[in-house]
Amino acid sequence: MNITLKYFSWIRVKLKKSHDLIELKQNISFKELKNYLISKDPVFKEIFEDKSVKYFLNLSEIDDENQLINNGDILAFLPPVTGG
Amino acid sequence: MNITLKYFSWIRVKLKKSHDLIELKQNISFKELKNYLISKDPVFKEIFEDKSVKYFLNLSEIDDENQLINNGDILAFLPPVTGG
Amino acid sequence: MIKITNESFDLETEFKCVSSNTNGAYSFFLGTVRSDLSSSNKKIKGIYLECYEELALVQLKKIRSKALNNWKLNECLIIHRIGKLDLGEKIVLVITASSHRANAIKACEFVIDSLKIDVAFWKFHLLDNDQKEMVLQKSLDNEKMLKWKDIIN
Amino acid sequence: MIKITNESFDLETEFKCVSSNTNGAYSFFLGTVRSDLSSSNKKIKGIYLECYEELALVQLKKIRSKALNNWKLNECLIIHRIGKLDLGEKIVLVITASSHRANAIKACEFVIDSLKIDVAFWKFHLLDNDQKEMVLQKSLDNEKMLKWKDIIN
Repeated sequence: MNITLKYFSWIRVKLKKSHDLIELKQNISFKELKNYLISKDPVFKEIFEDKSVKYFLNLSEIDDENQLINNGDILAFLPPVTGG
Repeated sequence: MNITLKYFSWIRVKLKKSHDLIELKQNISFKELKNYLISKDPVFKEIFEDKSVKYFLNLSEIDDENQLINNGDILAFLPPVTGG
Repeated sequence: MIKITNESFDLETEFKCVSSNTNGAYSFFLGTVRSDLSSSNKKIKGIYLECYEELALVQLKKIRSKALNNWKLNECLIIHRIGKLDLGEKIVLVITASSHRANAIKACEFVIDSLKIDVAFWKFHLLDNDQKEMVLQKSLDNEKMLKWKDIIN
Repeated sequence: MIKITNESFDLETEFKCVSSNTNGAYSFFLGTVRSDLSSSNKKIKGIYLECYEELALVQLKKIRSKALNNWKLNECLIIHRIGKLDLGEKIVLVITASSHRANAIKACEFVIDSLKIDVAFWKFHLLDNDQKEMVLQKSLDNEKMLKWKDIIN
């Protein structure tokens, strides 16, 4: 299955890209995805340790680490917003 | 001496005029002027009995009935305002 | 900037009068002629605004100074129409300009609340038969103003 | 009416979009690019606004609905710019329209307070050397938002 990761603000700057398309063999939870990403690139450890970052799956905020991620899903990484 | 009276809102409507120029022989207090006006036209009794009406002498609100009125002064009669 | 006028005004033009790079926040209040009912429950045709202009200018200057000082504004503009106005027309505009939004917003509310009970304007409904009906002051407006007494010197 | 755009807008034109004879009161909040200092105390040249547009639209719709319902507004317009903006340029406009002023004013403040902490926009200072410096969220904005929790469902 394929999922899209979208990066914003300092996370985008840090990763030097605005998005990633990743392929996985099976559905996984958000928690498992976090471990998977950290194993691929340790910079994700820093991101996930920052408690001010919010995660939105298909435009809804994730409030449960065990939430399942499905084929075609879009996961966005949102640092604290500063619009207005 | 001459003084100008300016009428607004329902007072203007009631008196059917927006101002009066009155001639007096000597300086008088606001209190004396009130009695003088009532003696000339009883409709002033109704006006002066309405506690919501404010009086401005030369653009400053009168807060003392004994305030003296001088030649050339402008006395305005202001019902509660309703702008904005 | 204070104007009492019988002509309408353009919001973008008035904004440009107070606009500056030192401001980050502007709060506007705009009052217009609402399709209202007369005391006999008939639709009004418009309003007529009477004004004691010399006094109103003095009163508006005082309110503006209080707003500028109490909320450290960079600018404050007040425009008030007089004369005959149709339904939907602009009556009053207040713009406050500040570095940050909280001050601009509070000051703007203070100016319009003050104007409603402290400035020499009188509103009349214009009725079908060309008659004028006096609009009464709202007790709510007086109560709202009391809130500011503790805040403003 | 919600717009996310990289083009500027005219206040009079936007007002006409929400204008109606049933409204008597409009409250506007306008945020502009203030001549600010970077973290190294140098004057900024402008700002850059990043946005997750699909999400921001959903978030703005929610805020707008809350404002409309809680303060019985007749209309609520929100425009937010994205991309590169020069000093003095307009960033954000909120207009609330209501029969009476108290509701319009409160609702407008709620919308801009909510937008500041709940919508997917990110601001960067543009510096002399074409570098971007991230603007940090203000803790004051978060505190200000807490005030609304008791008022809004």
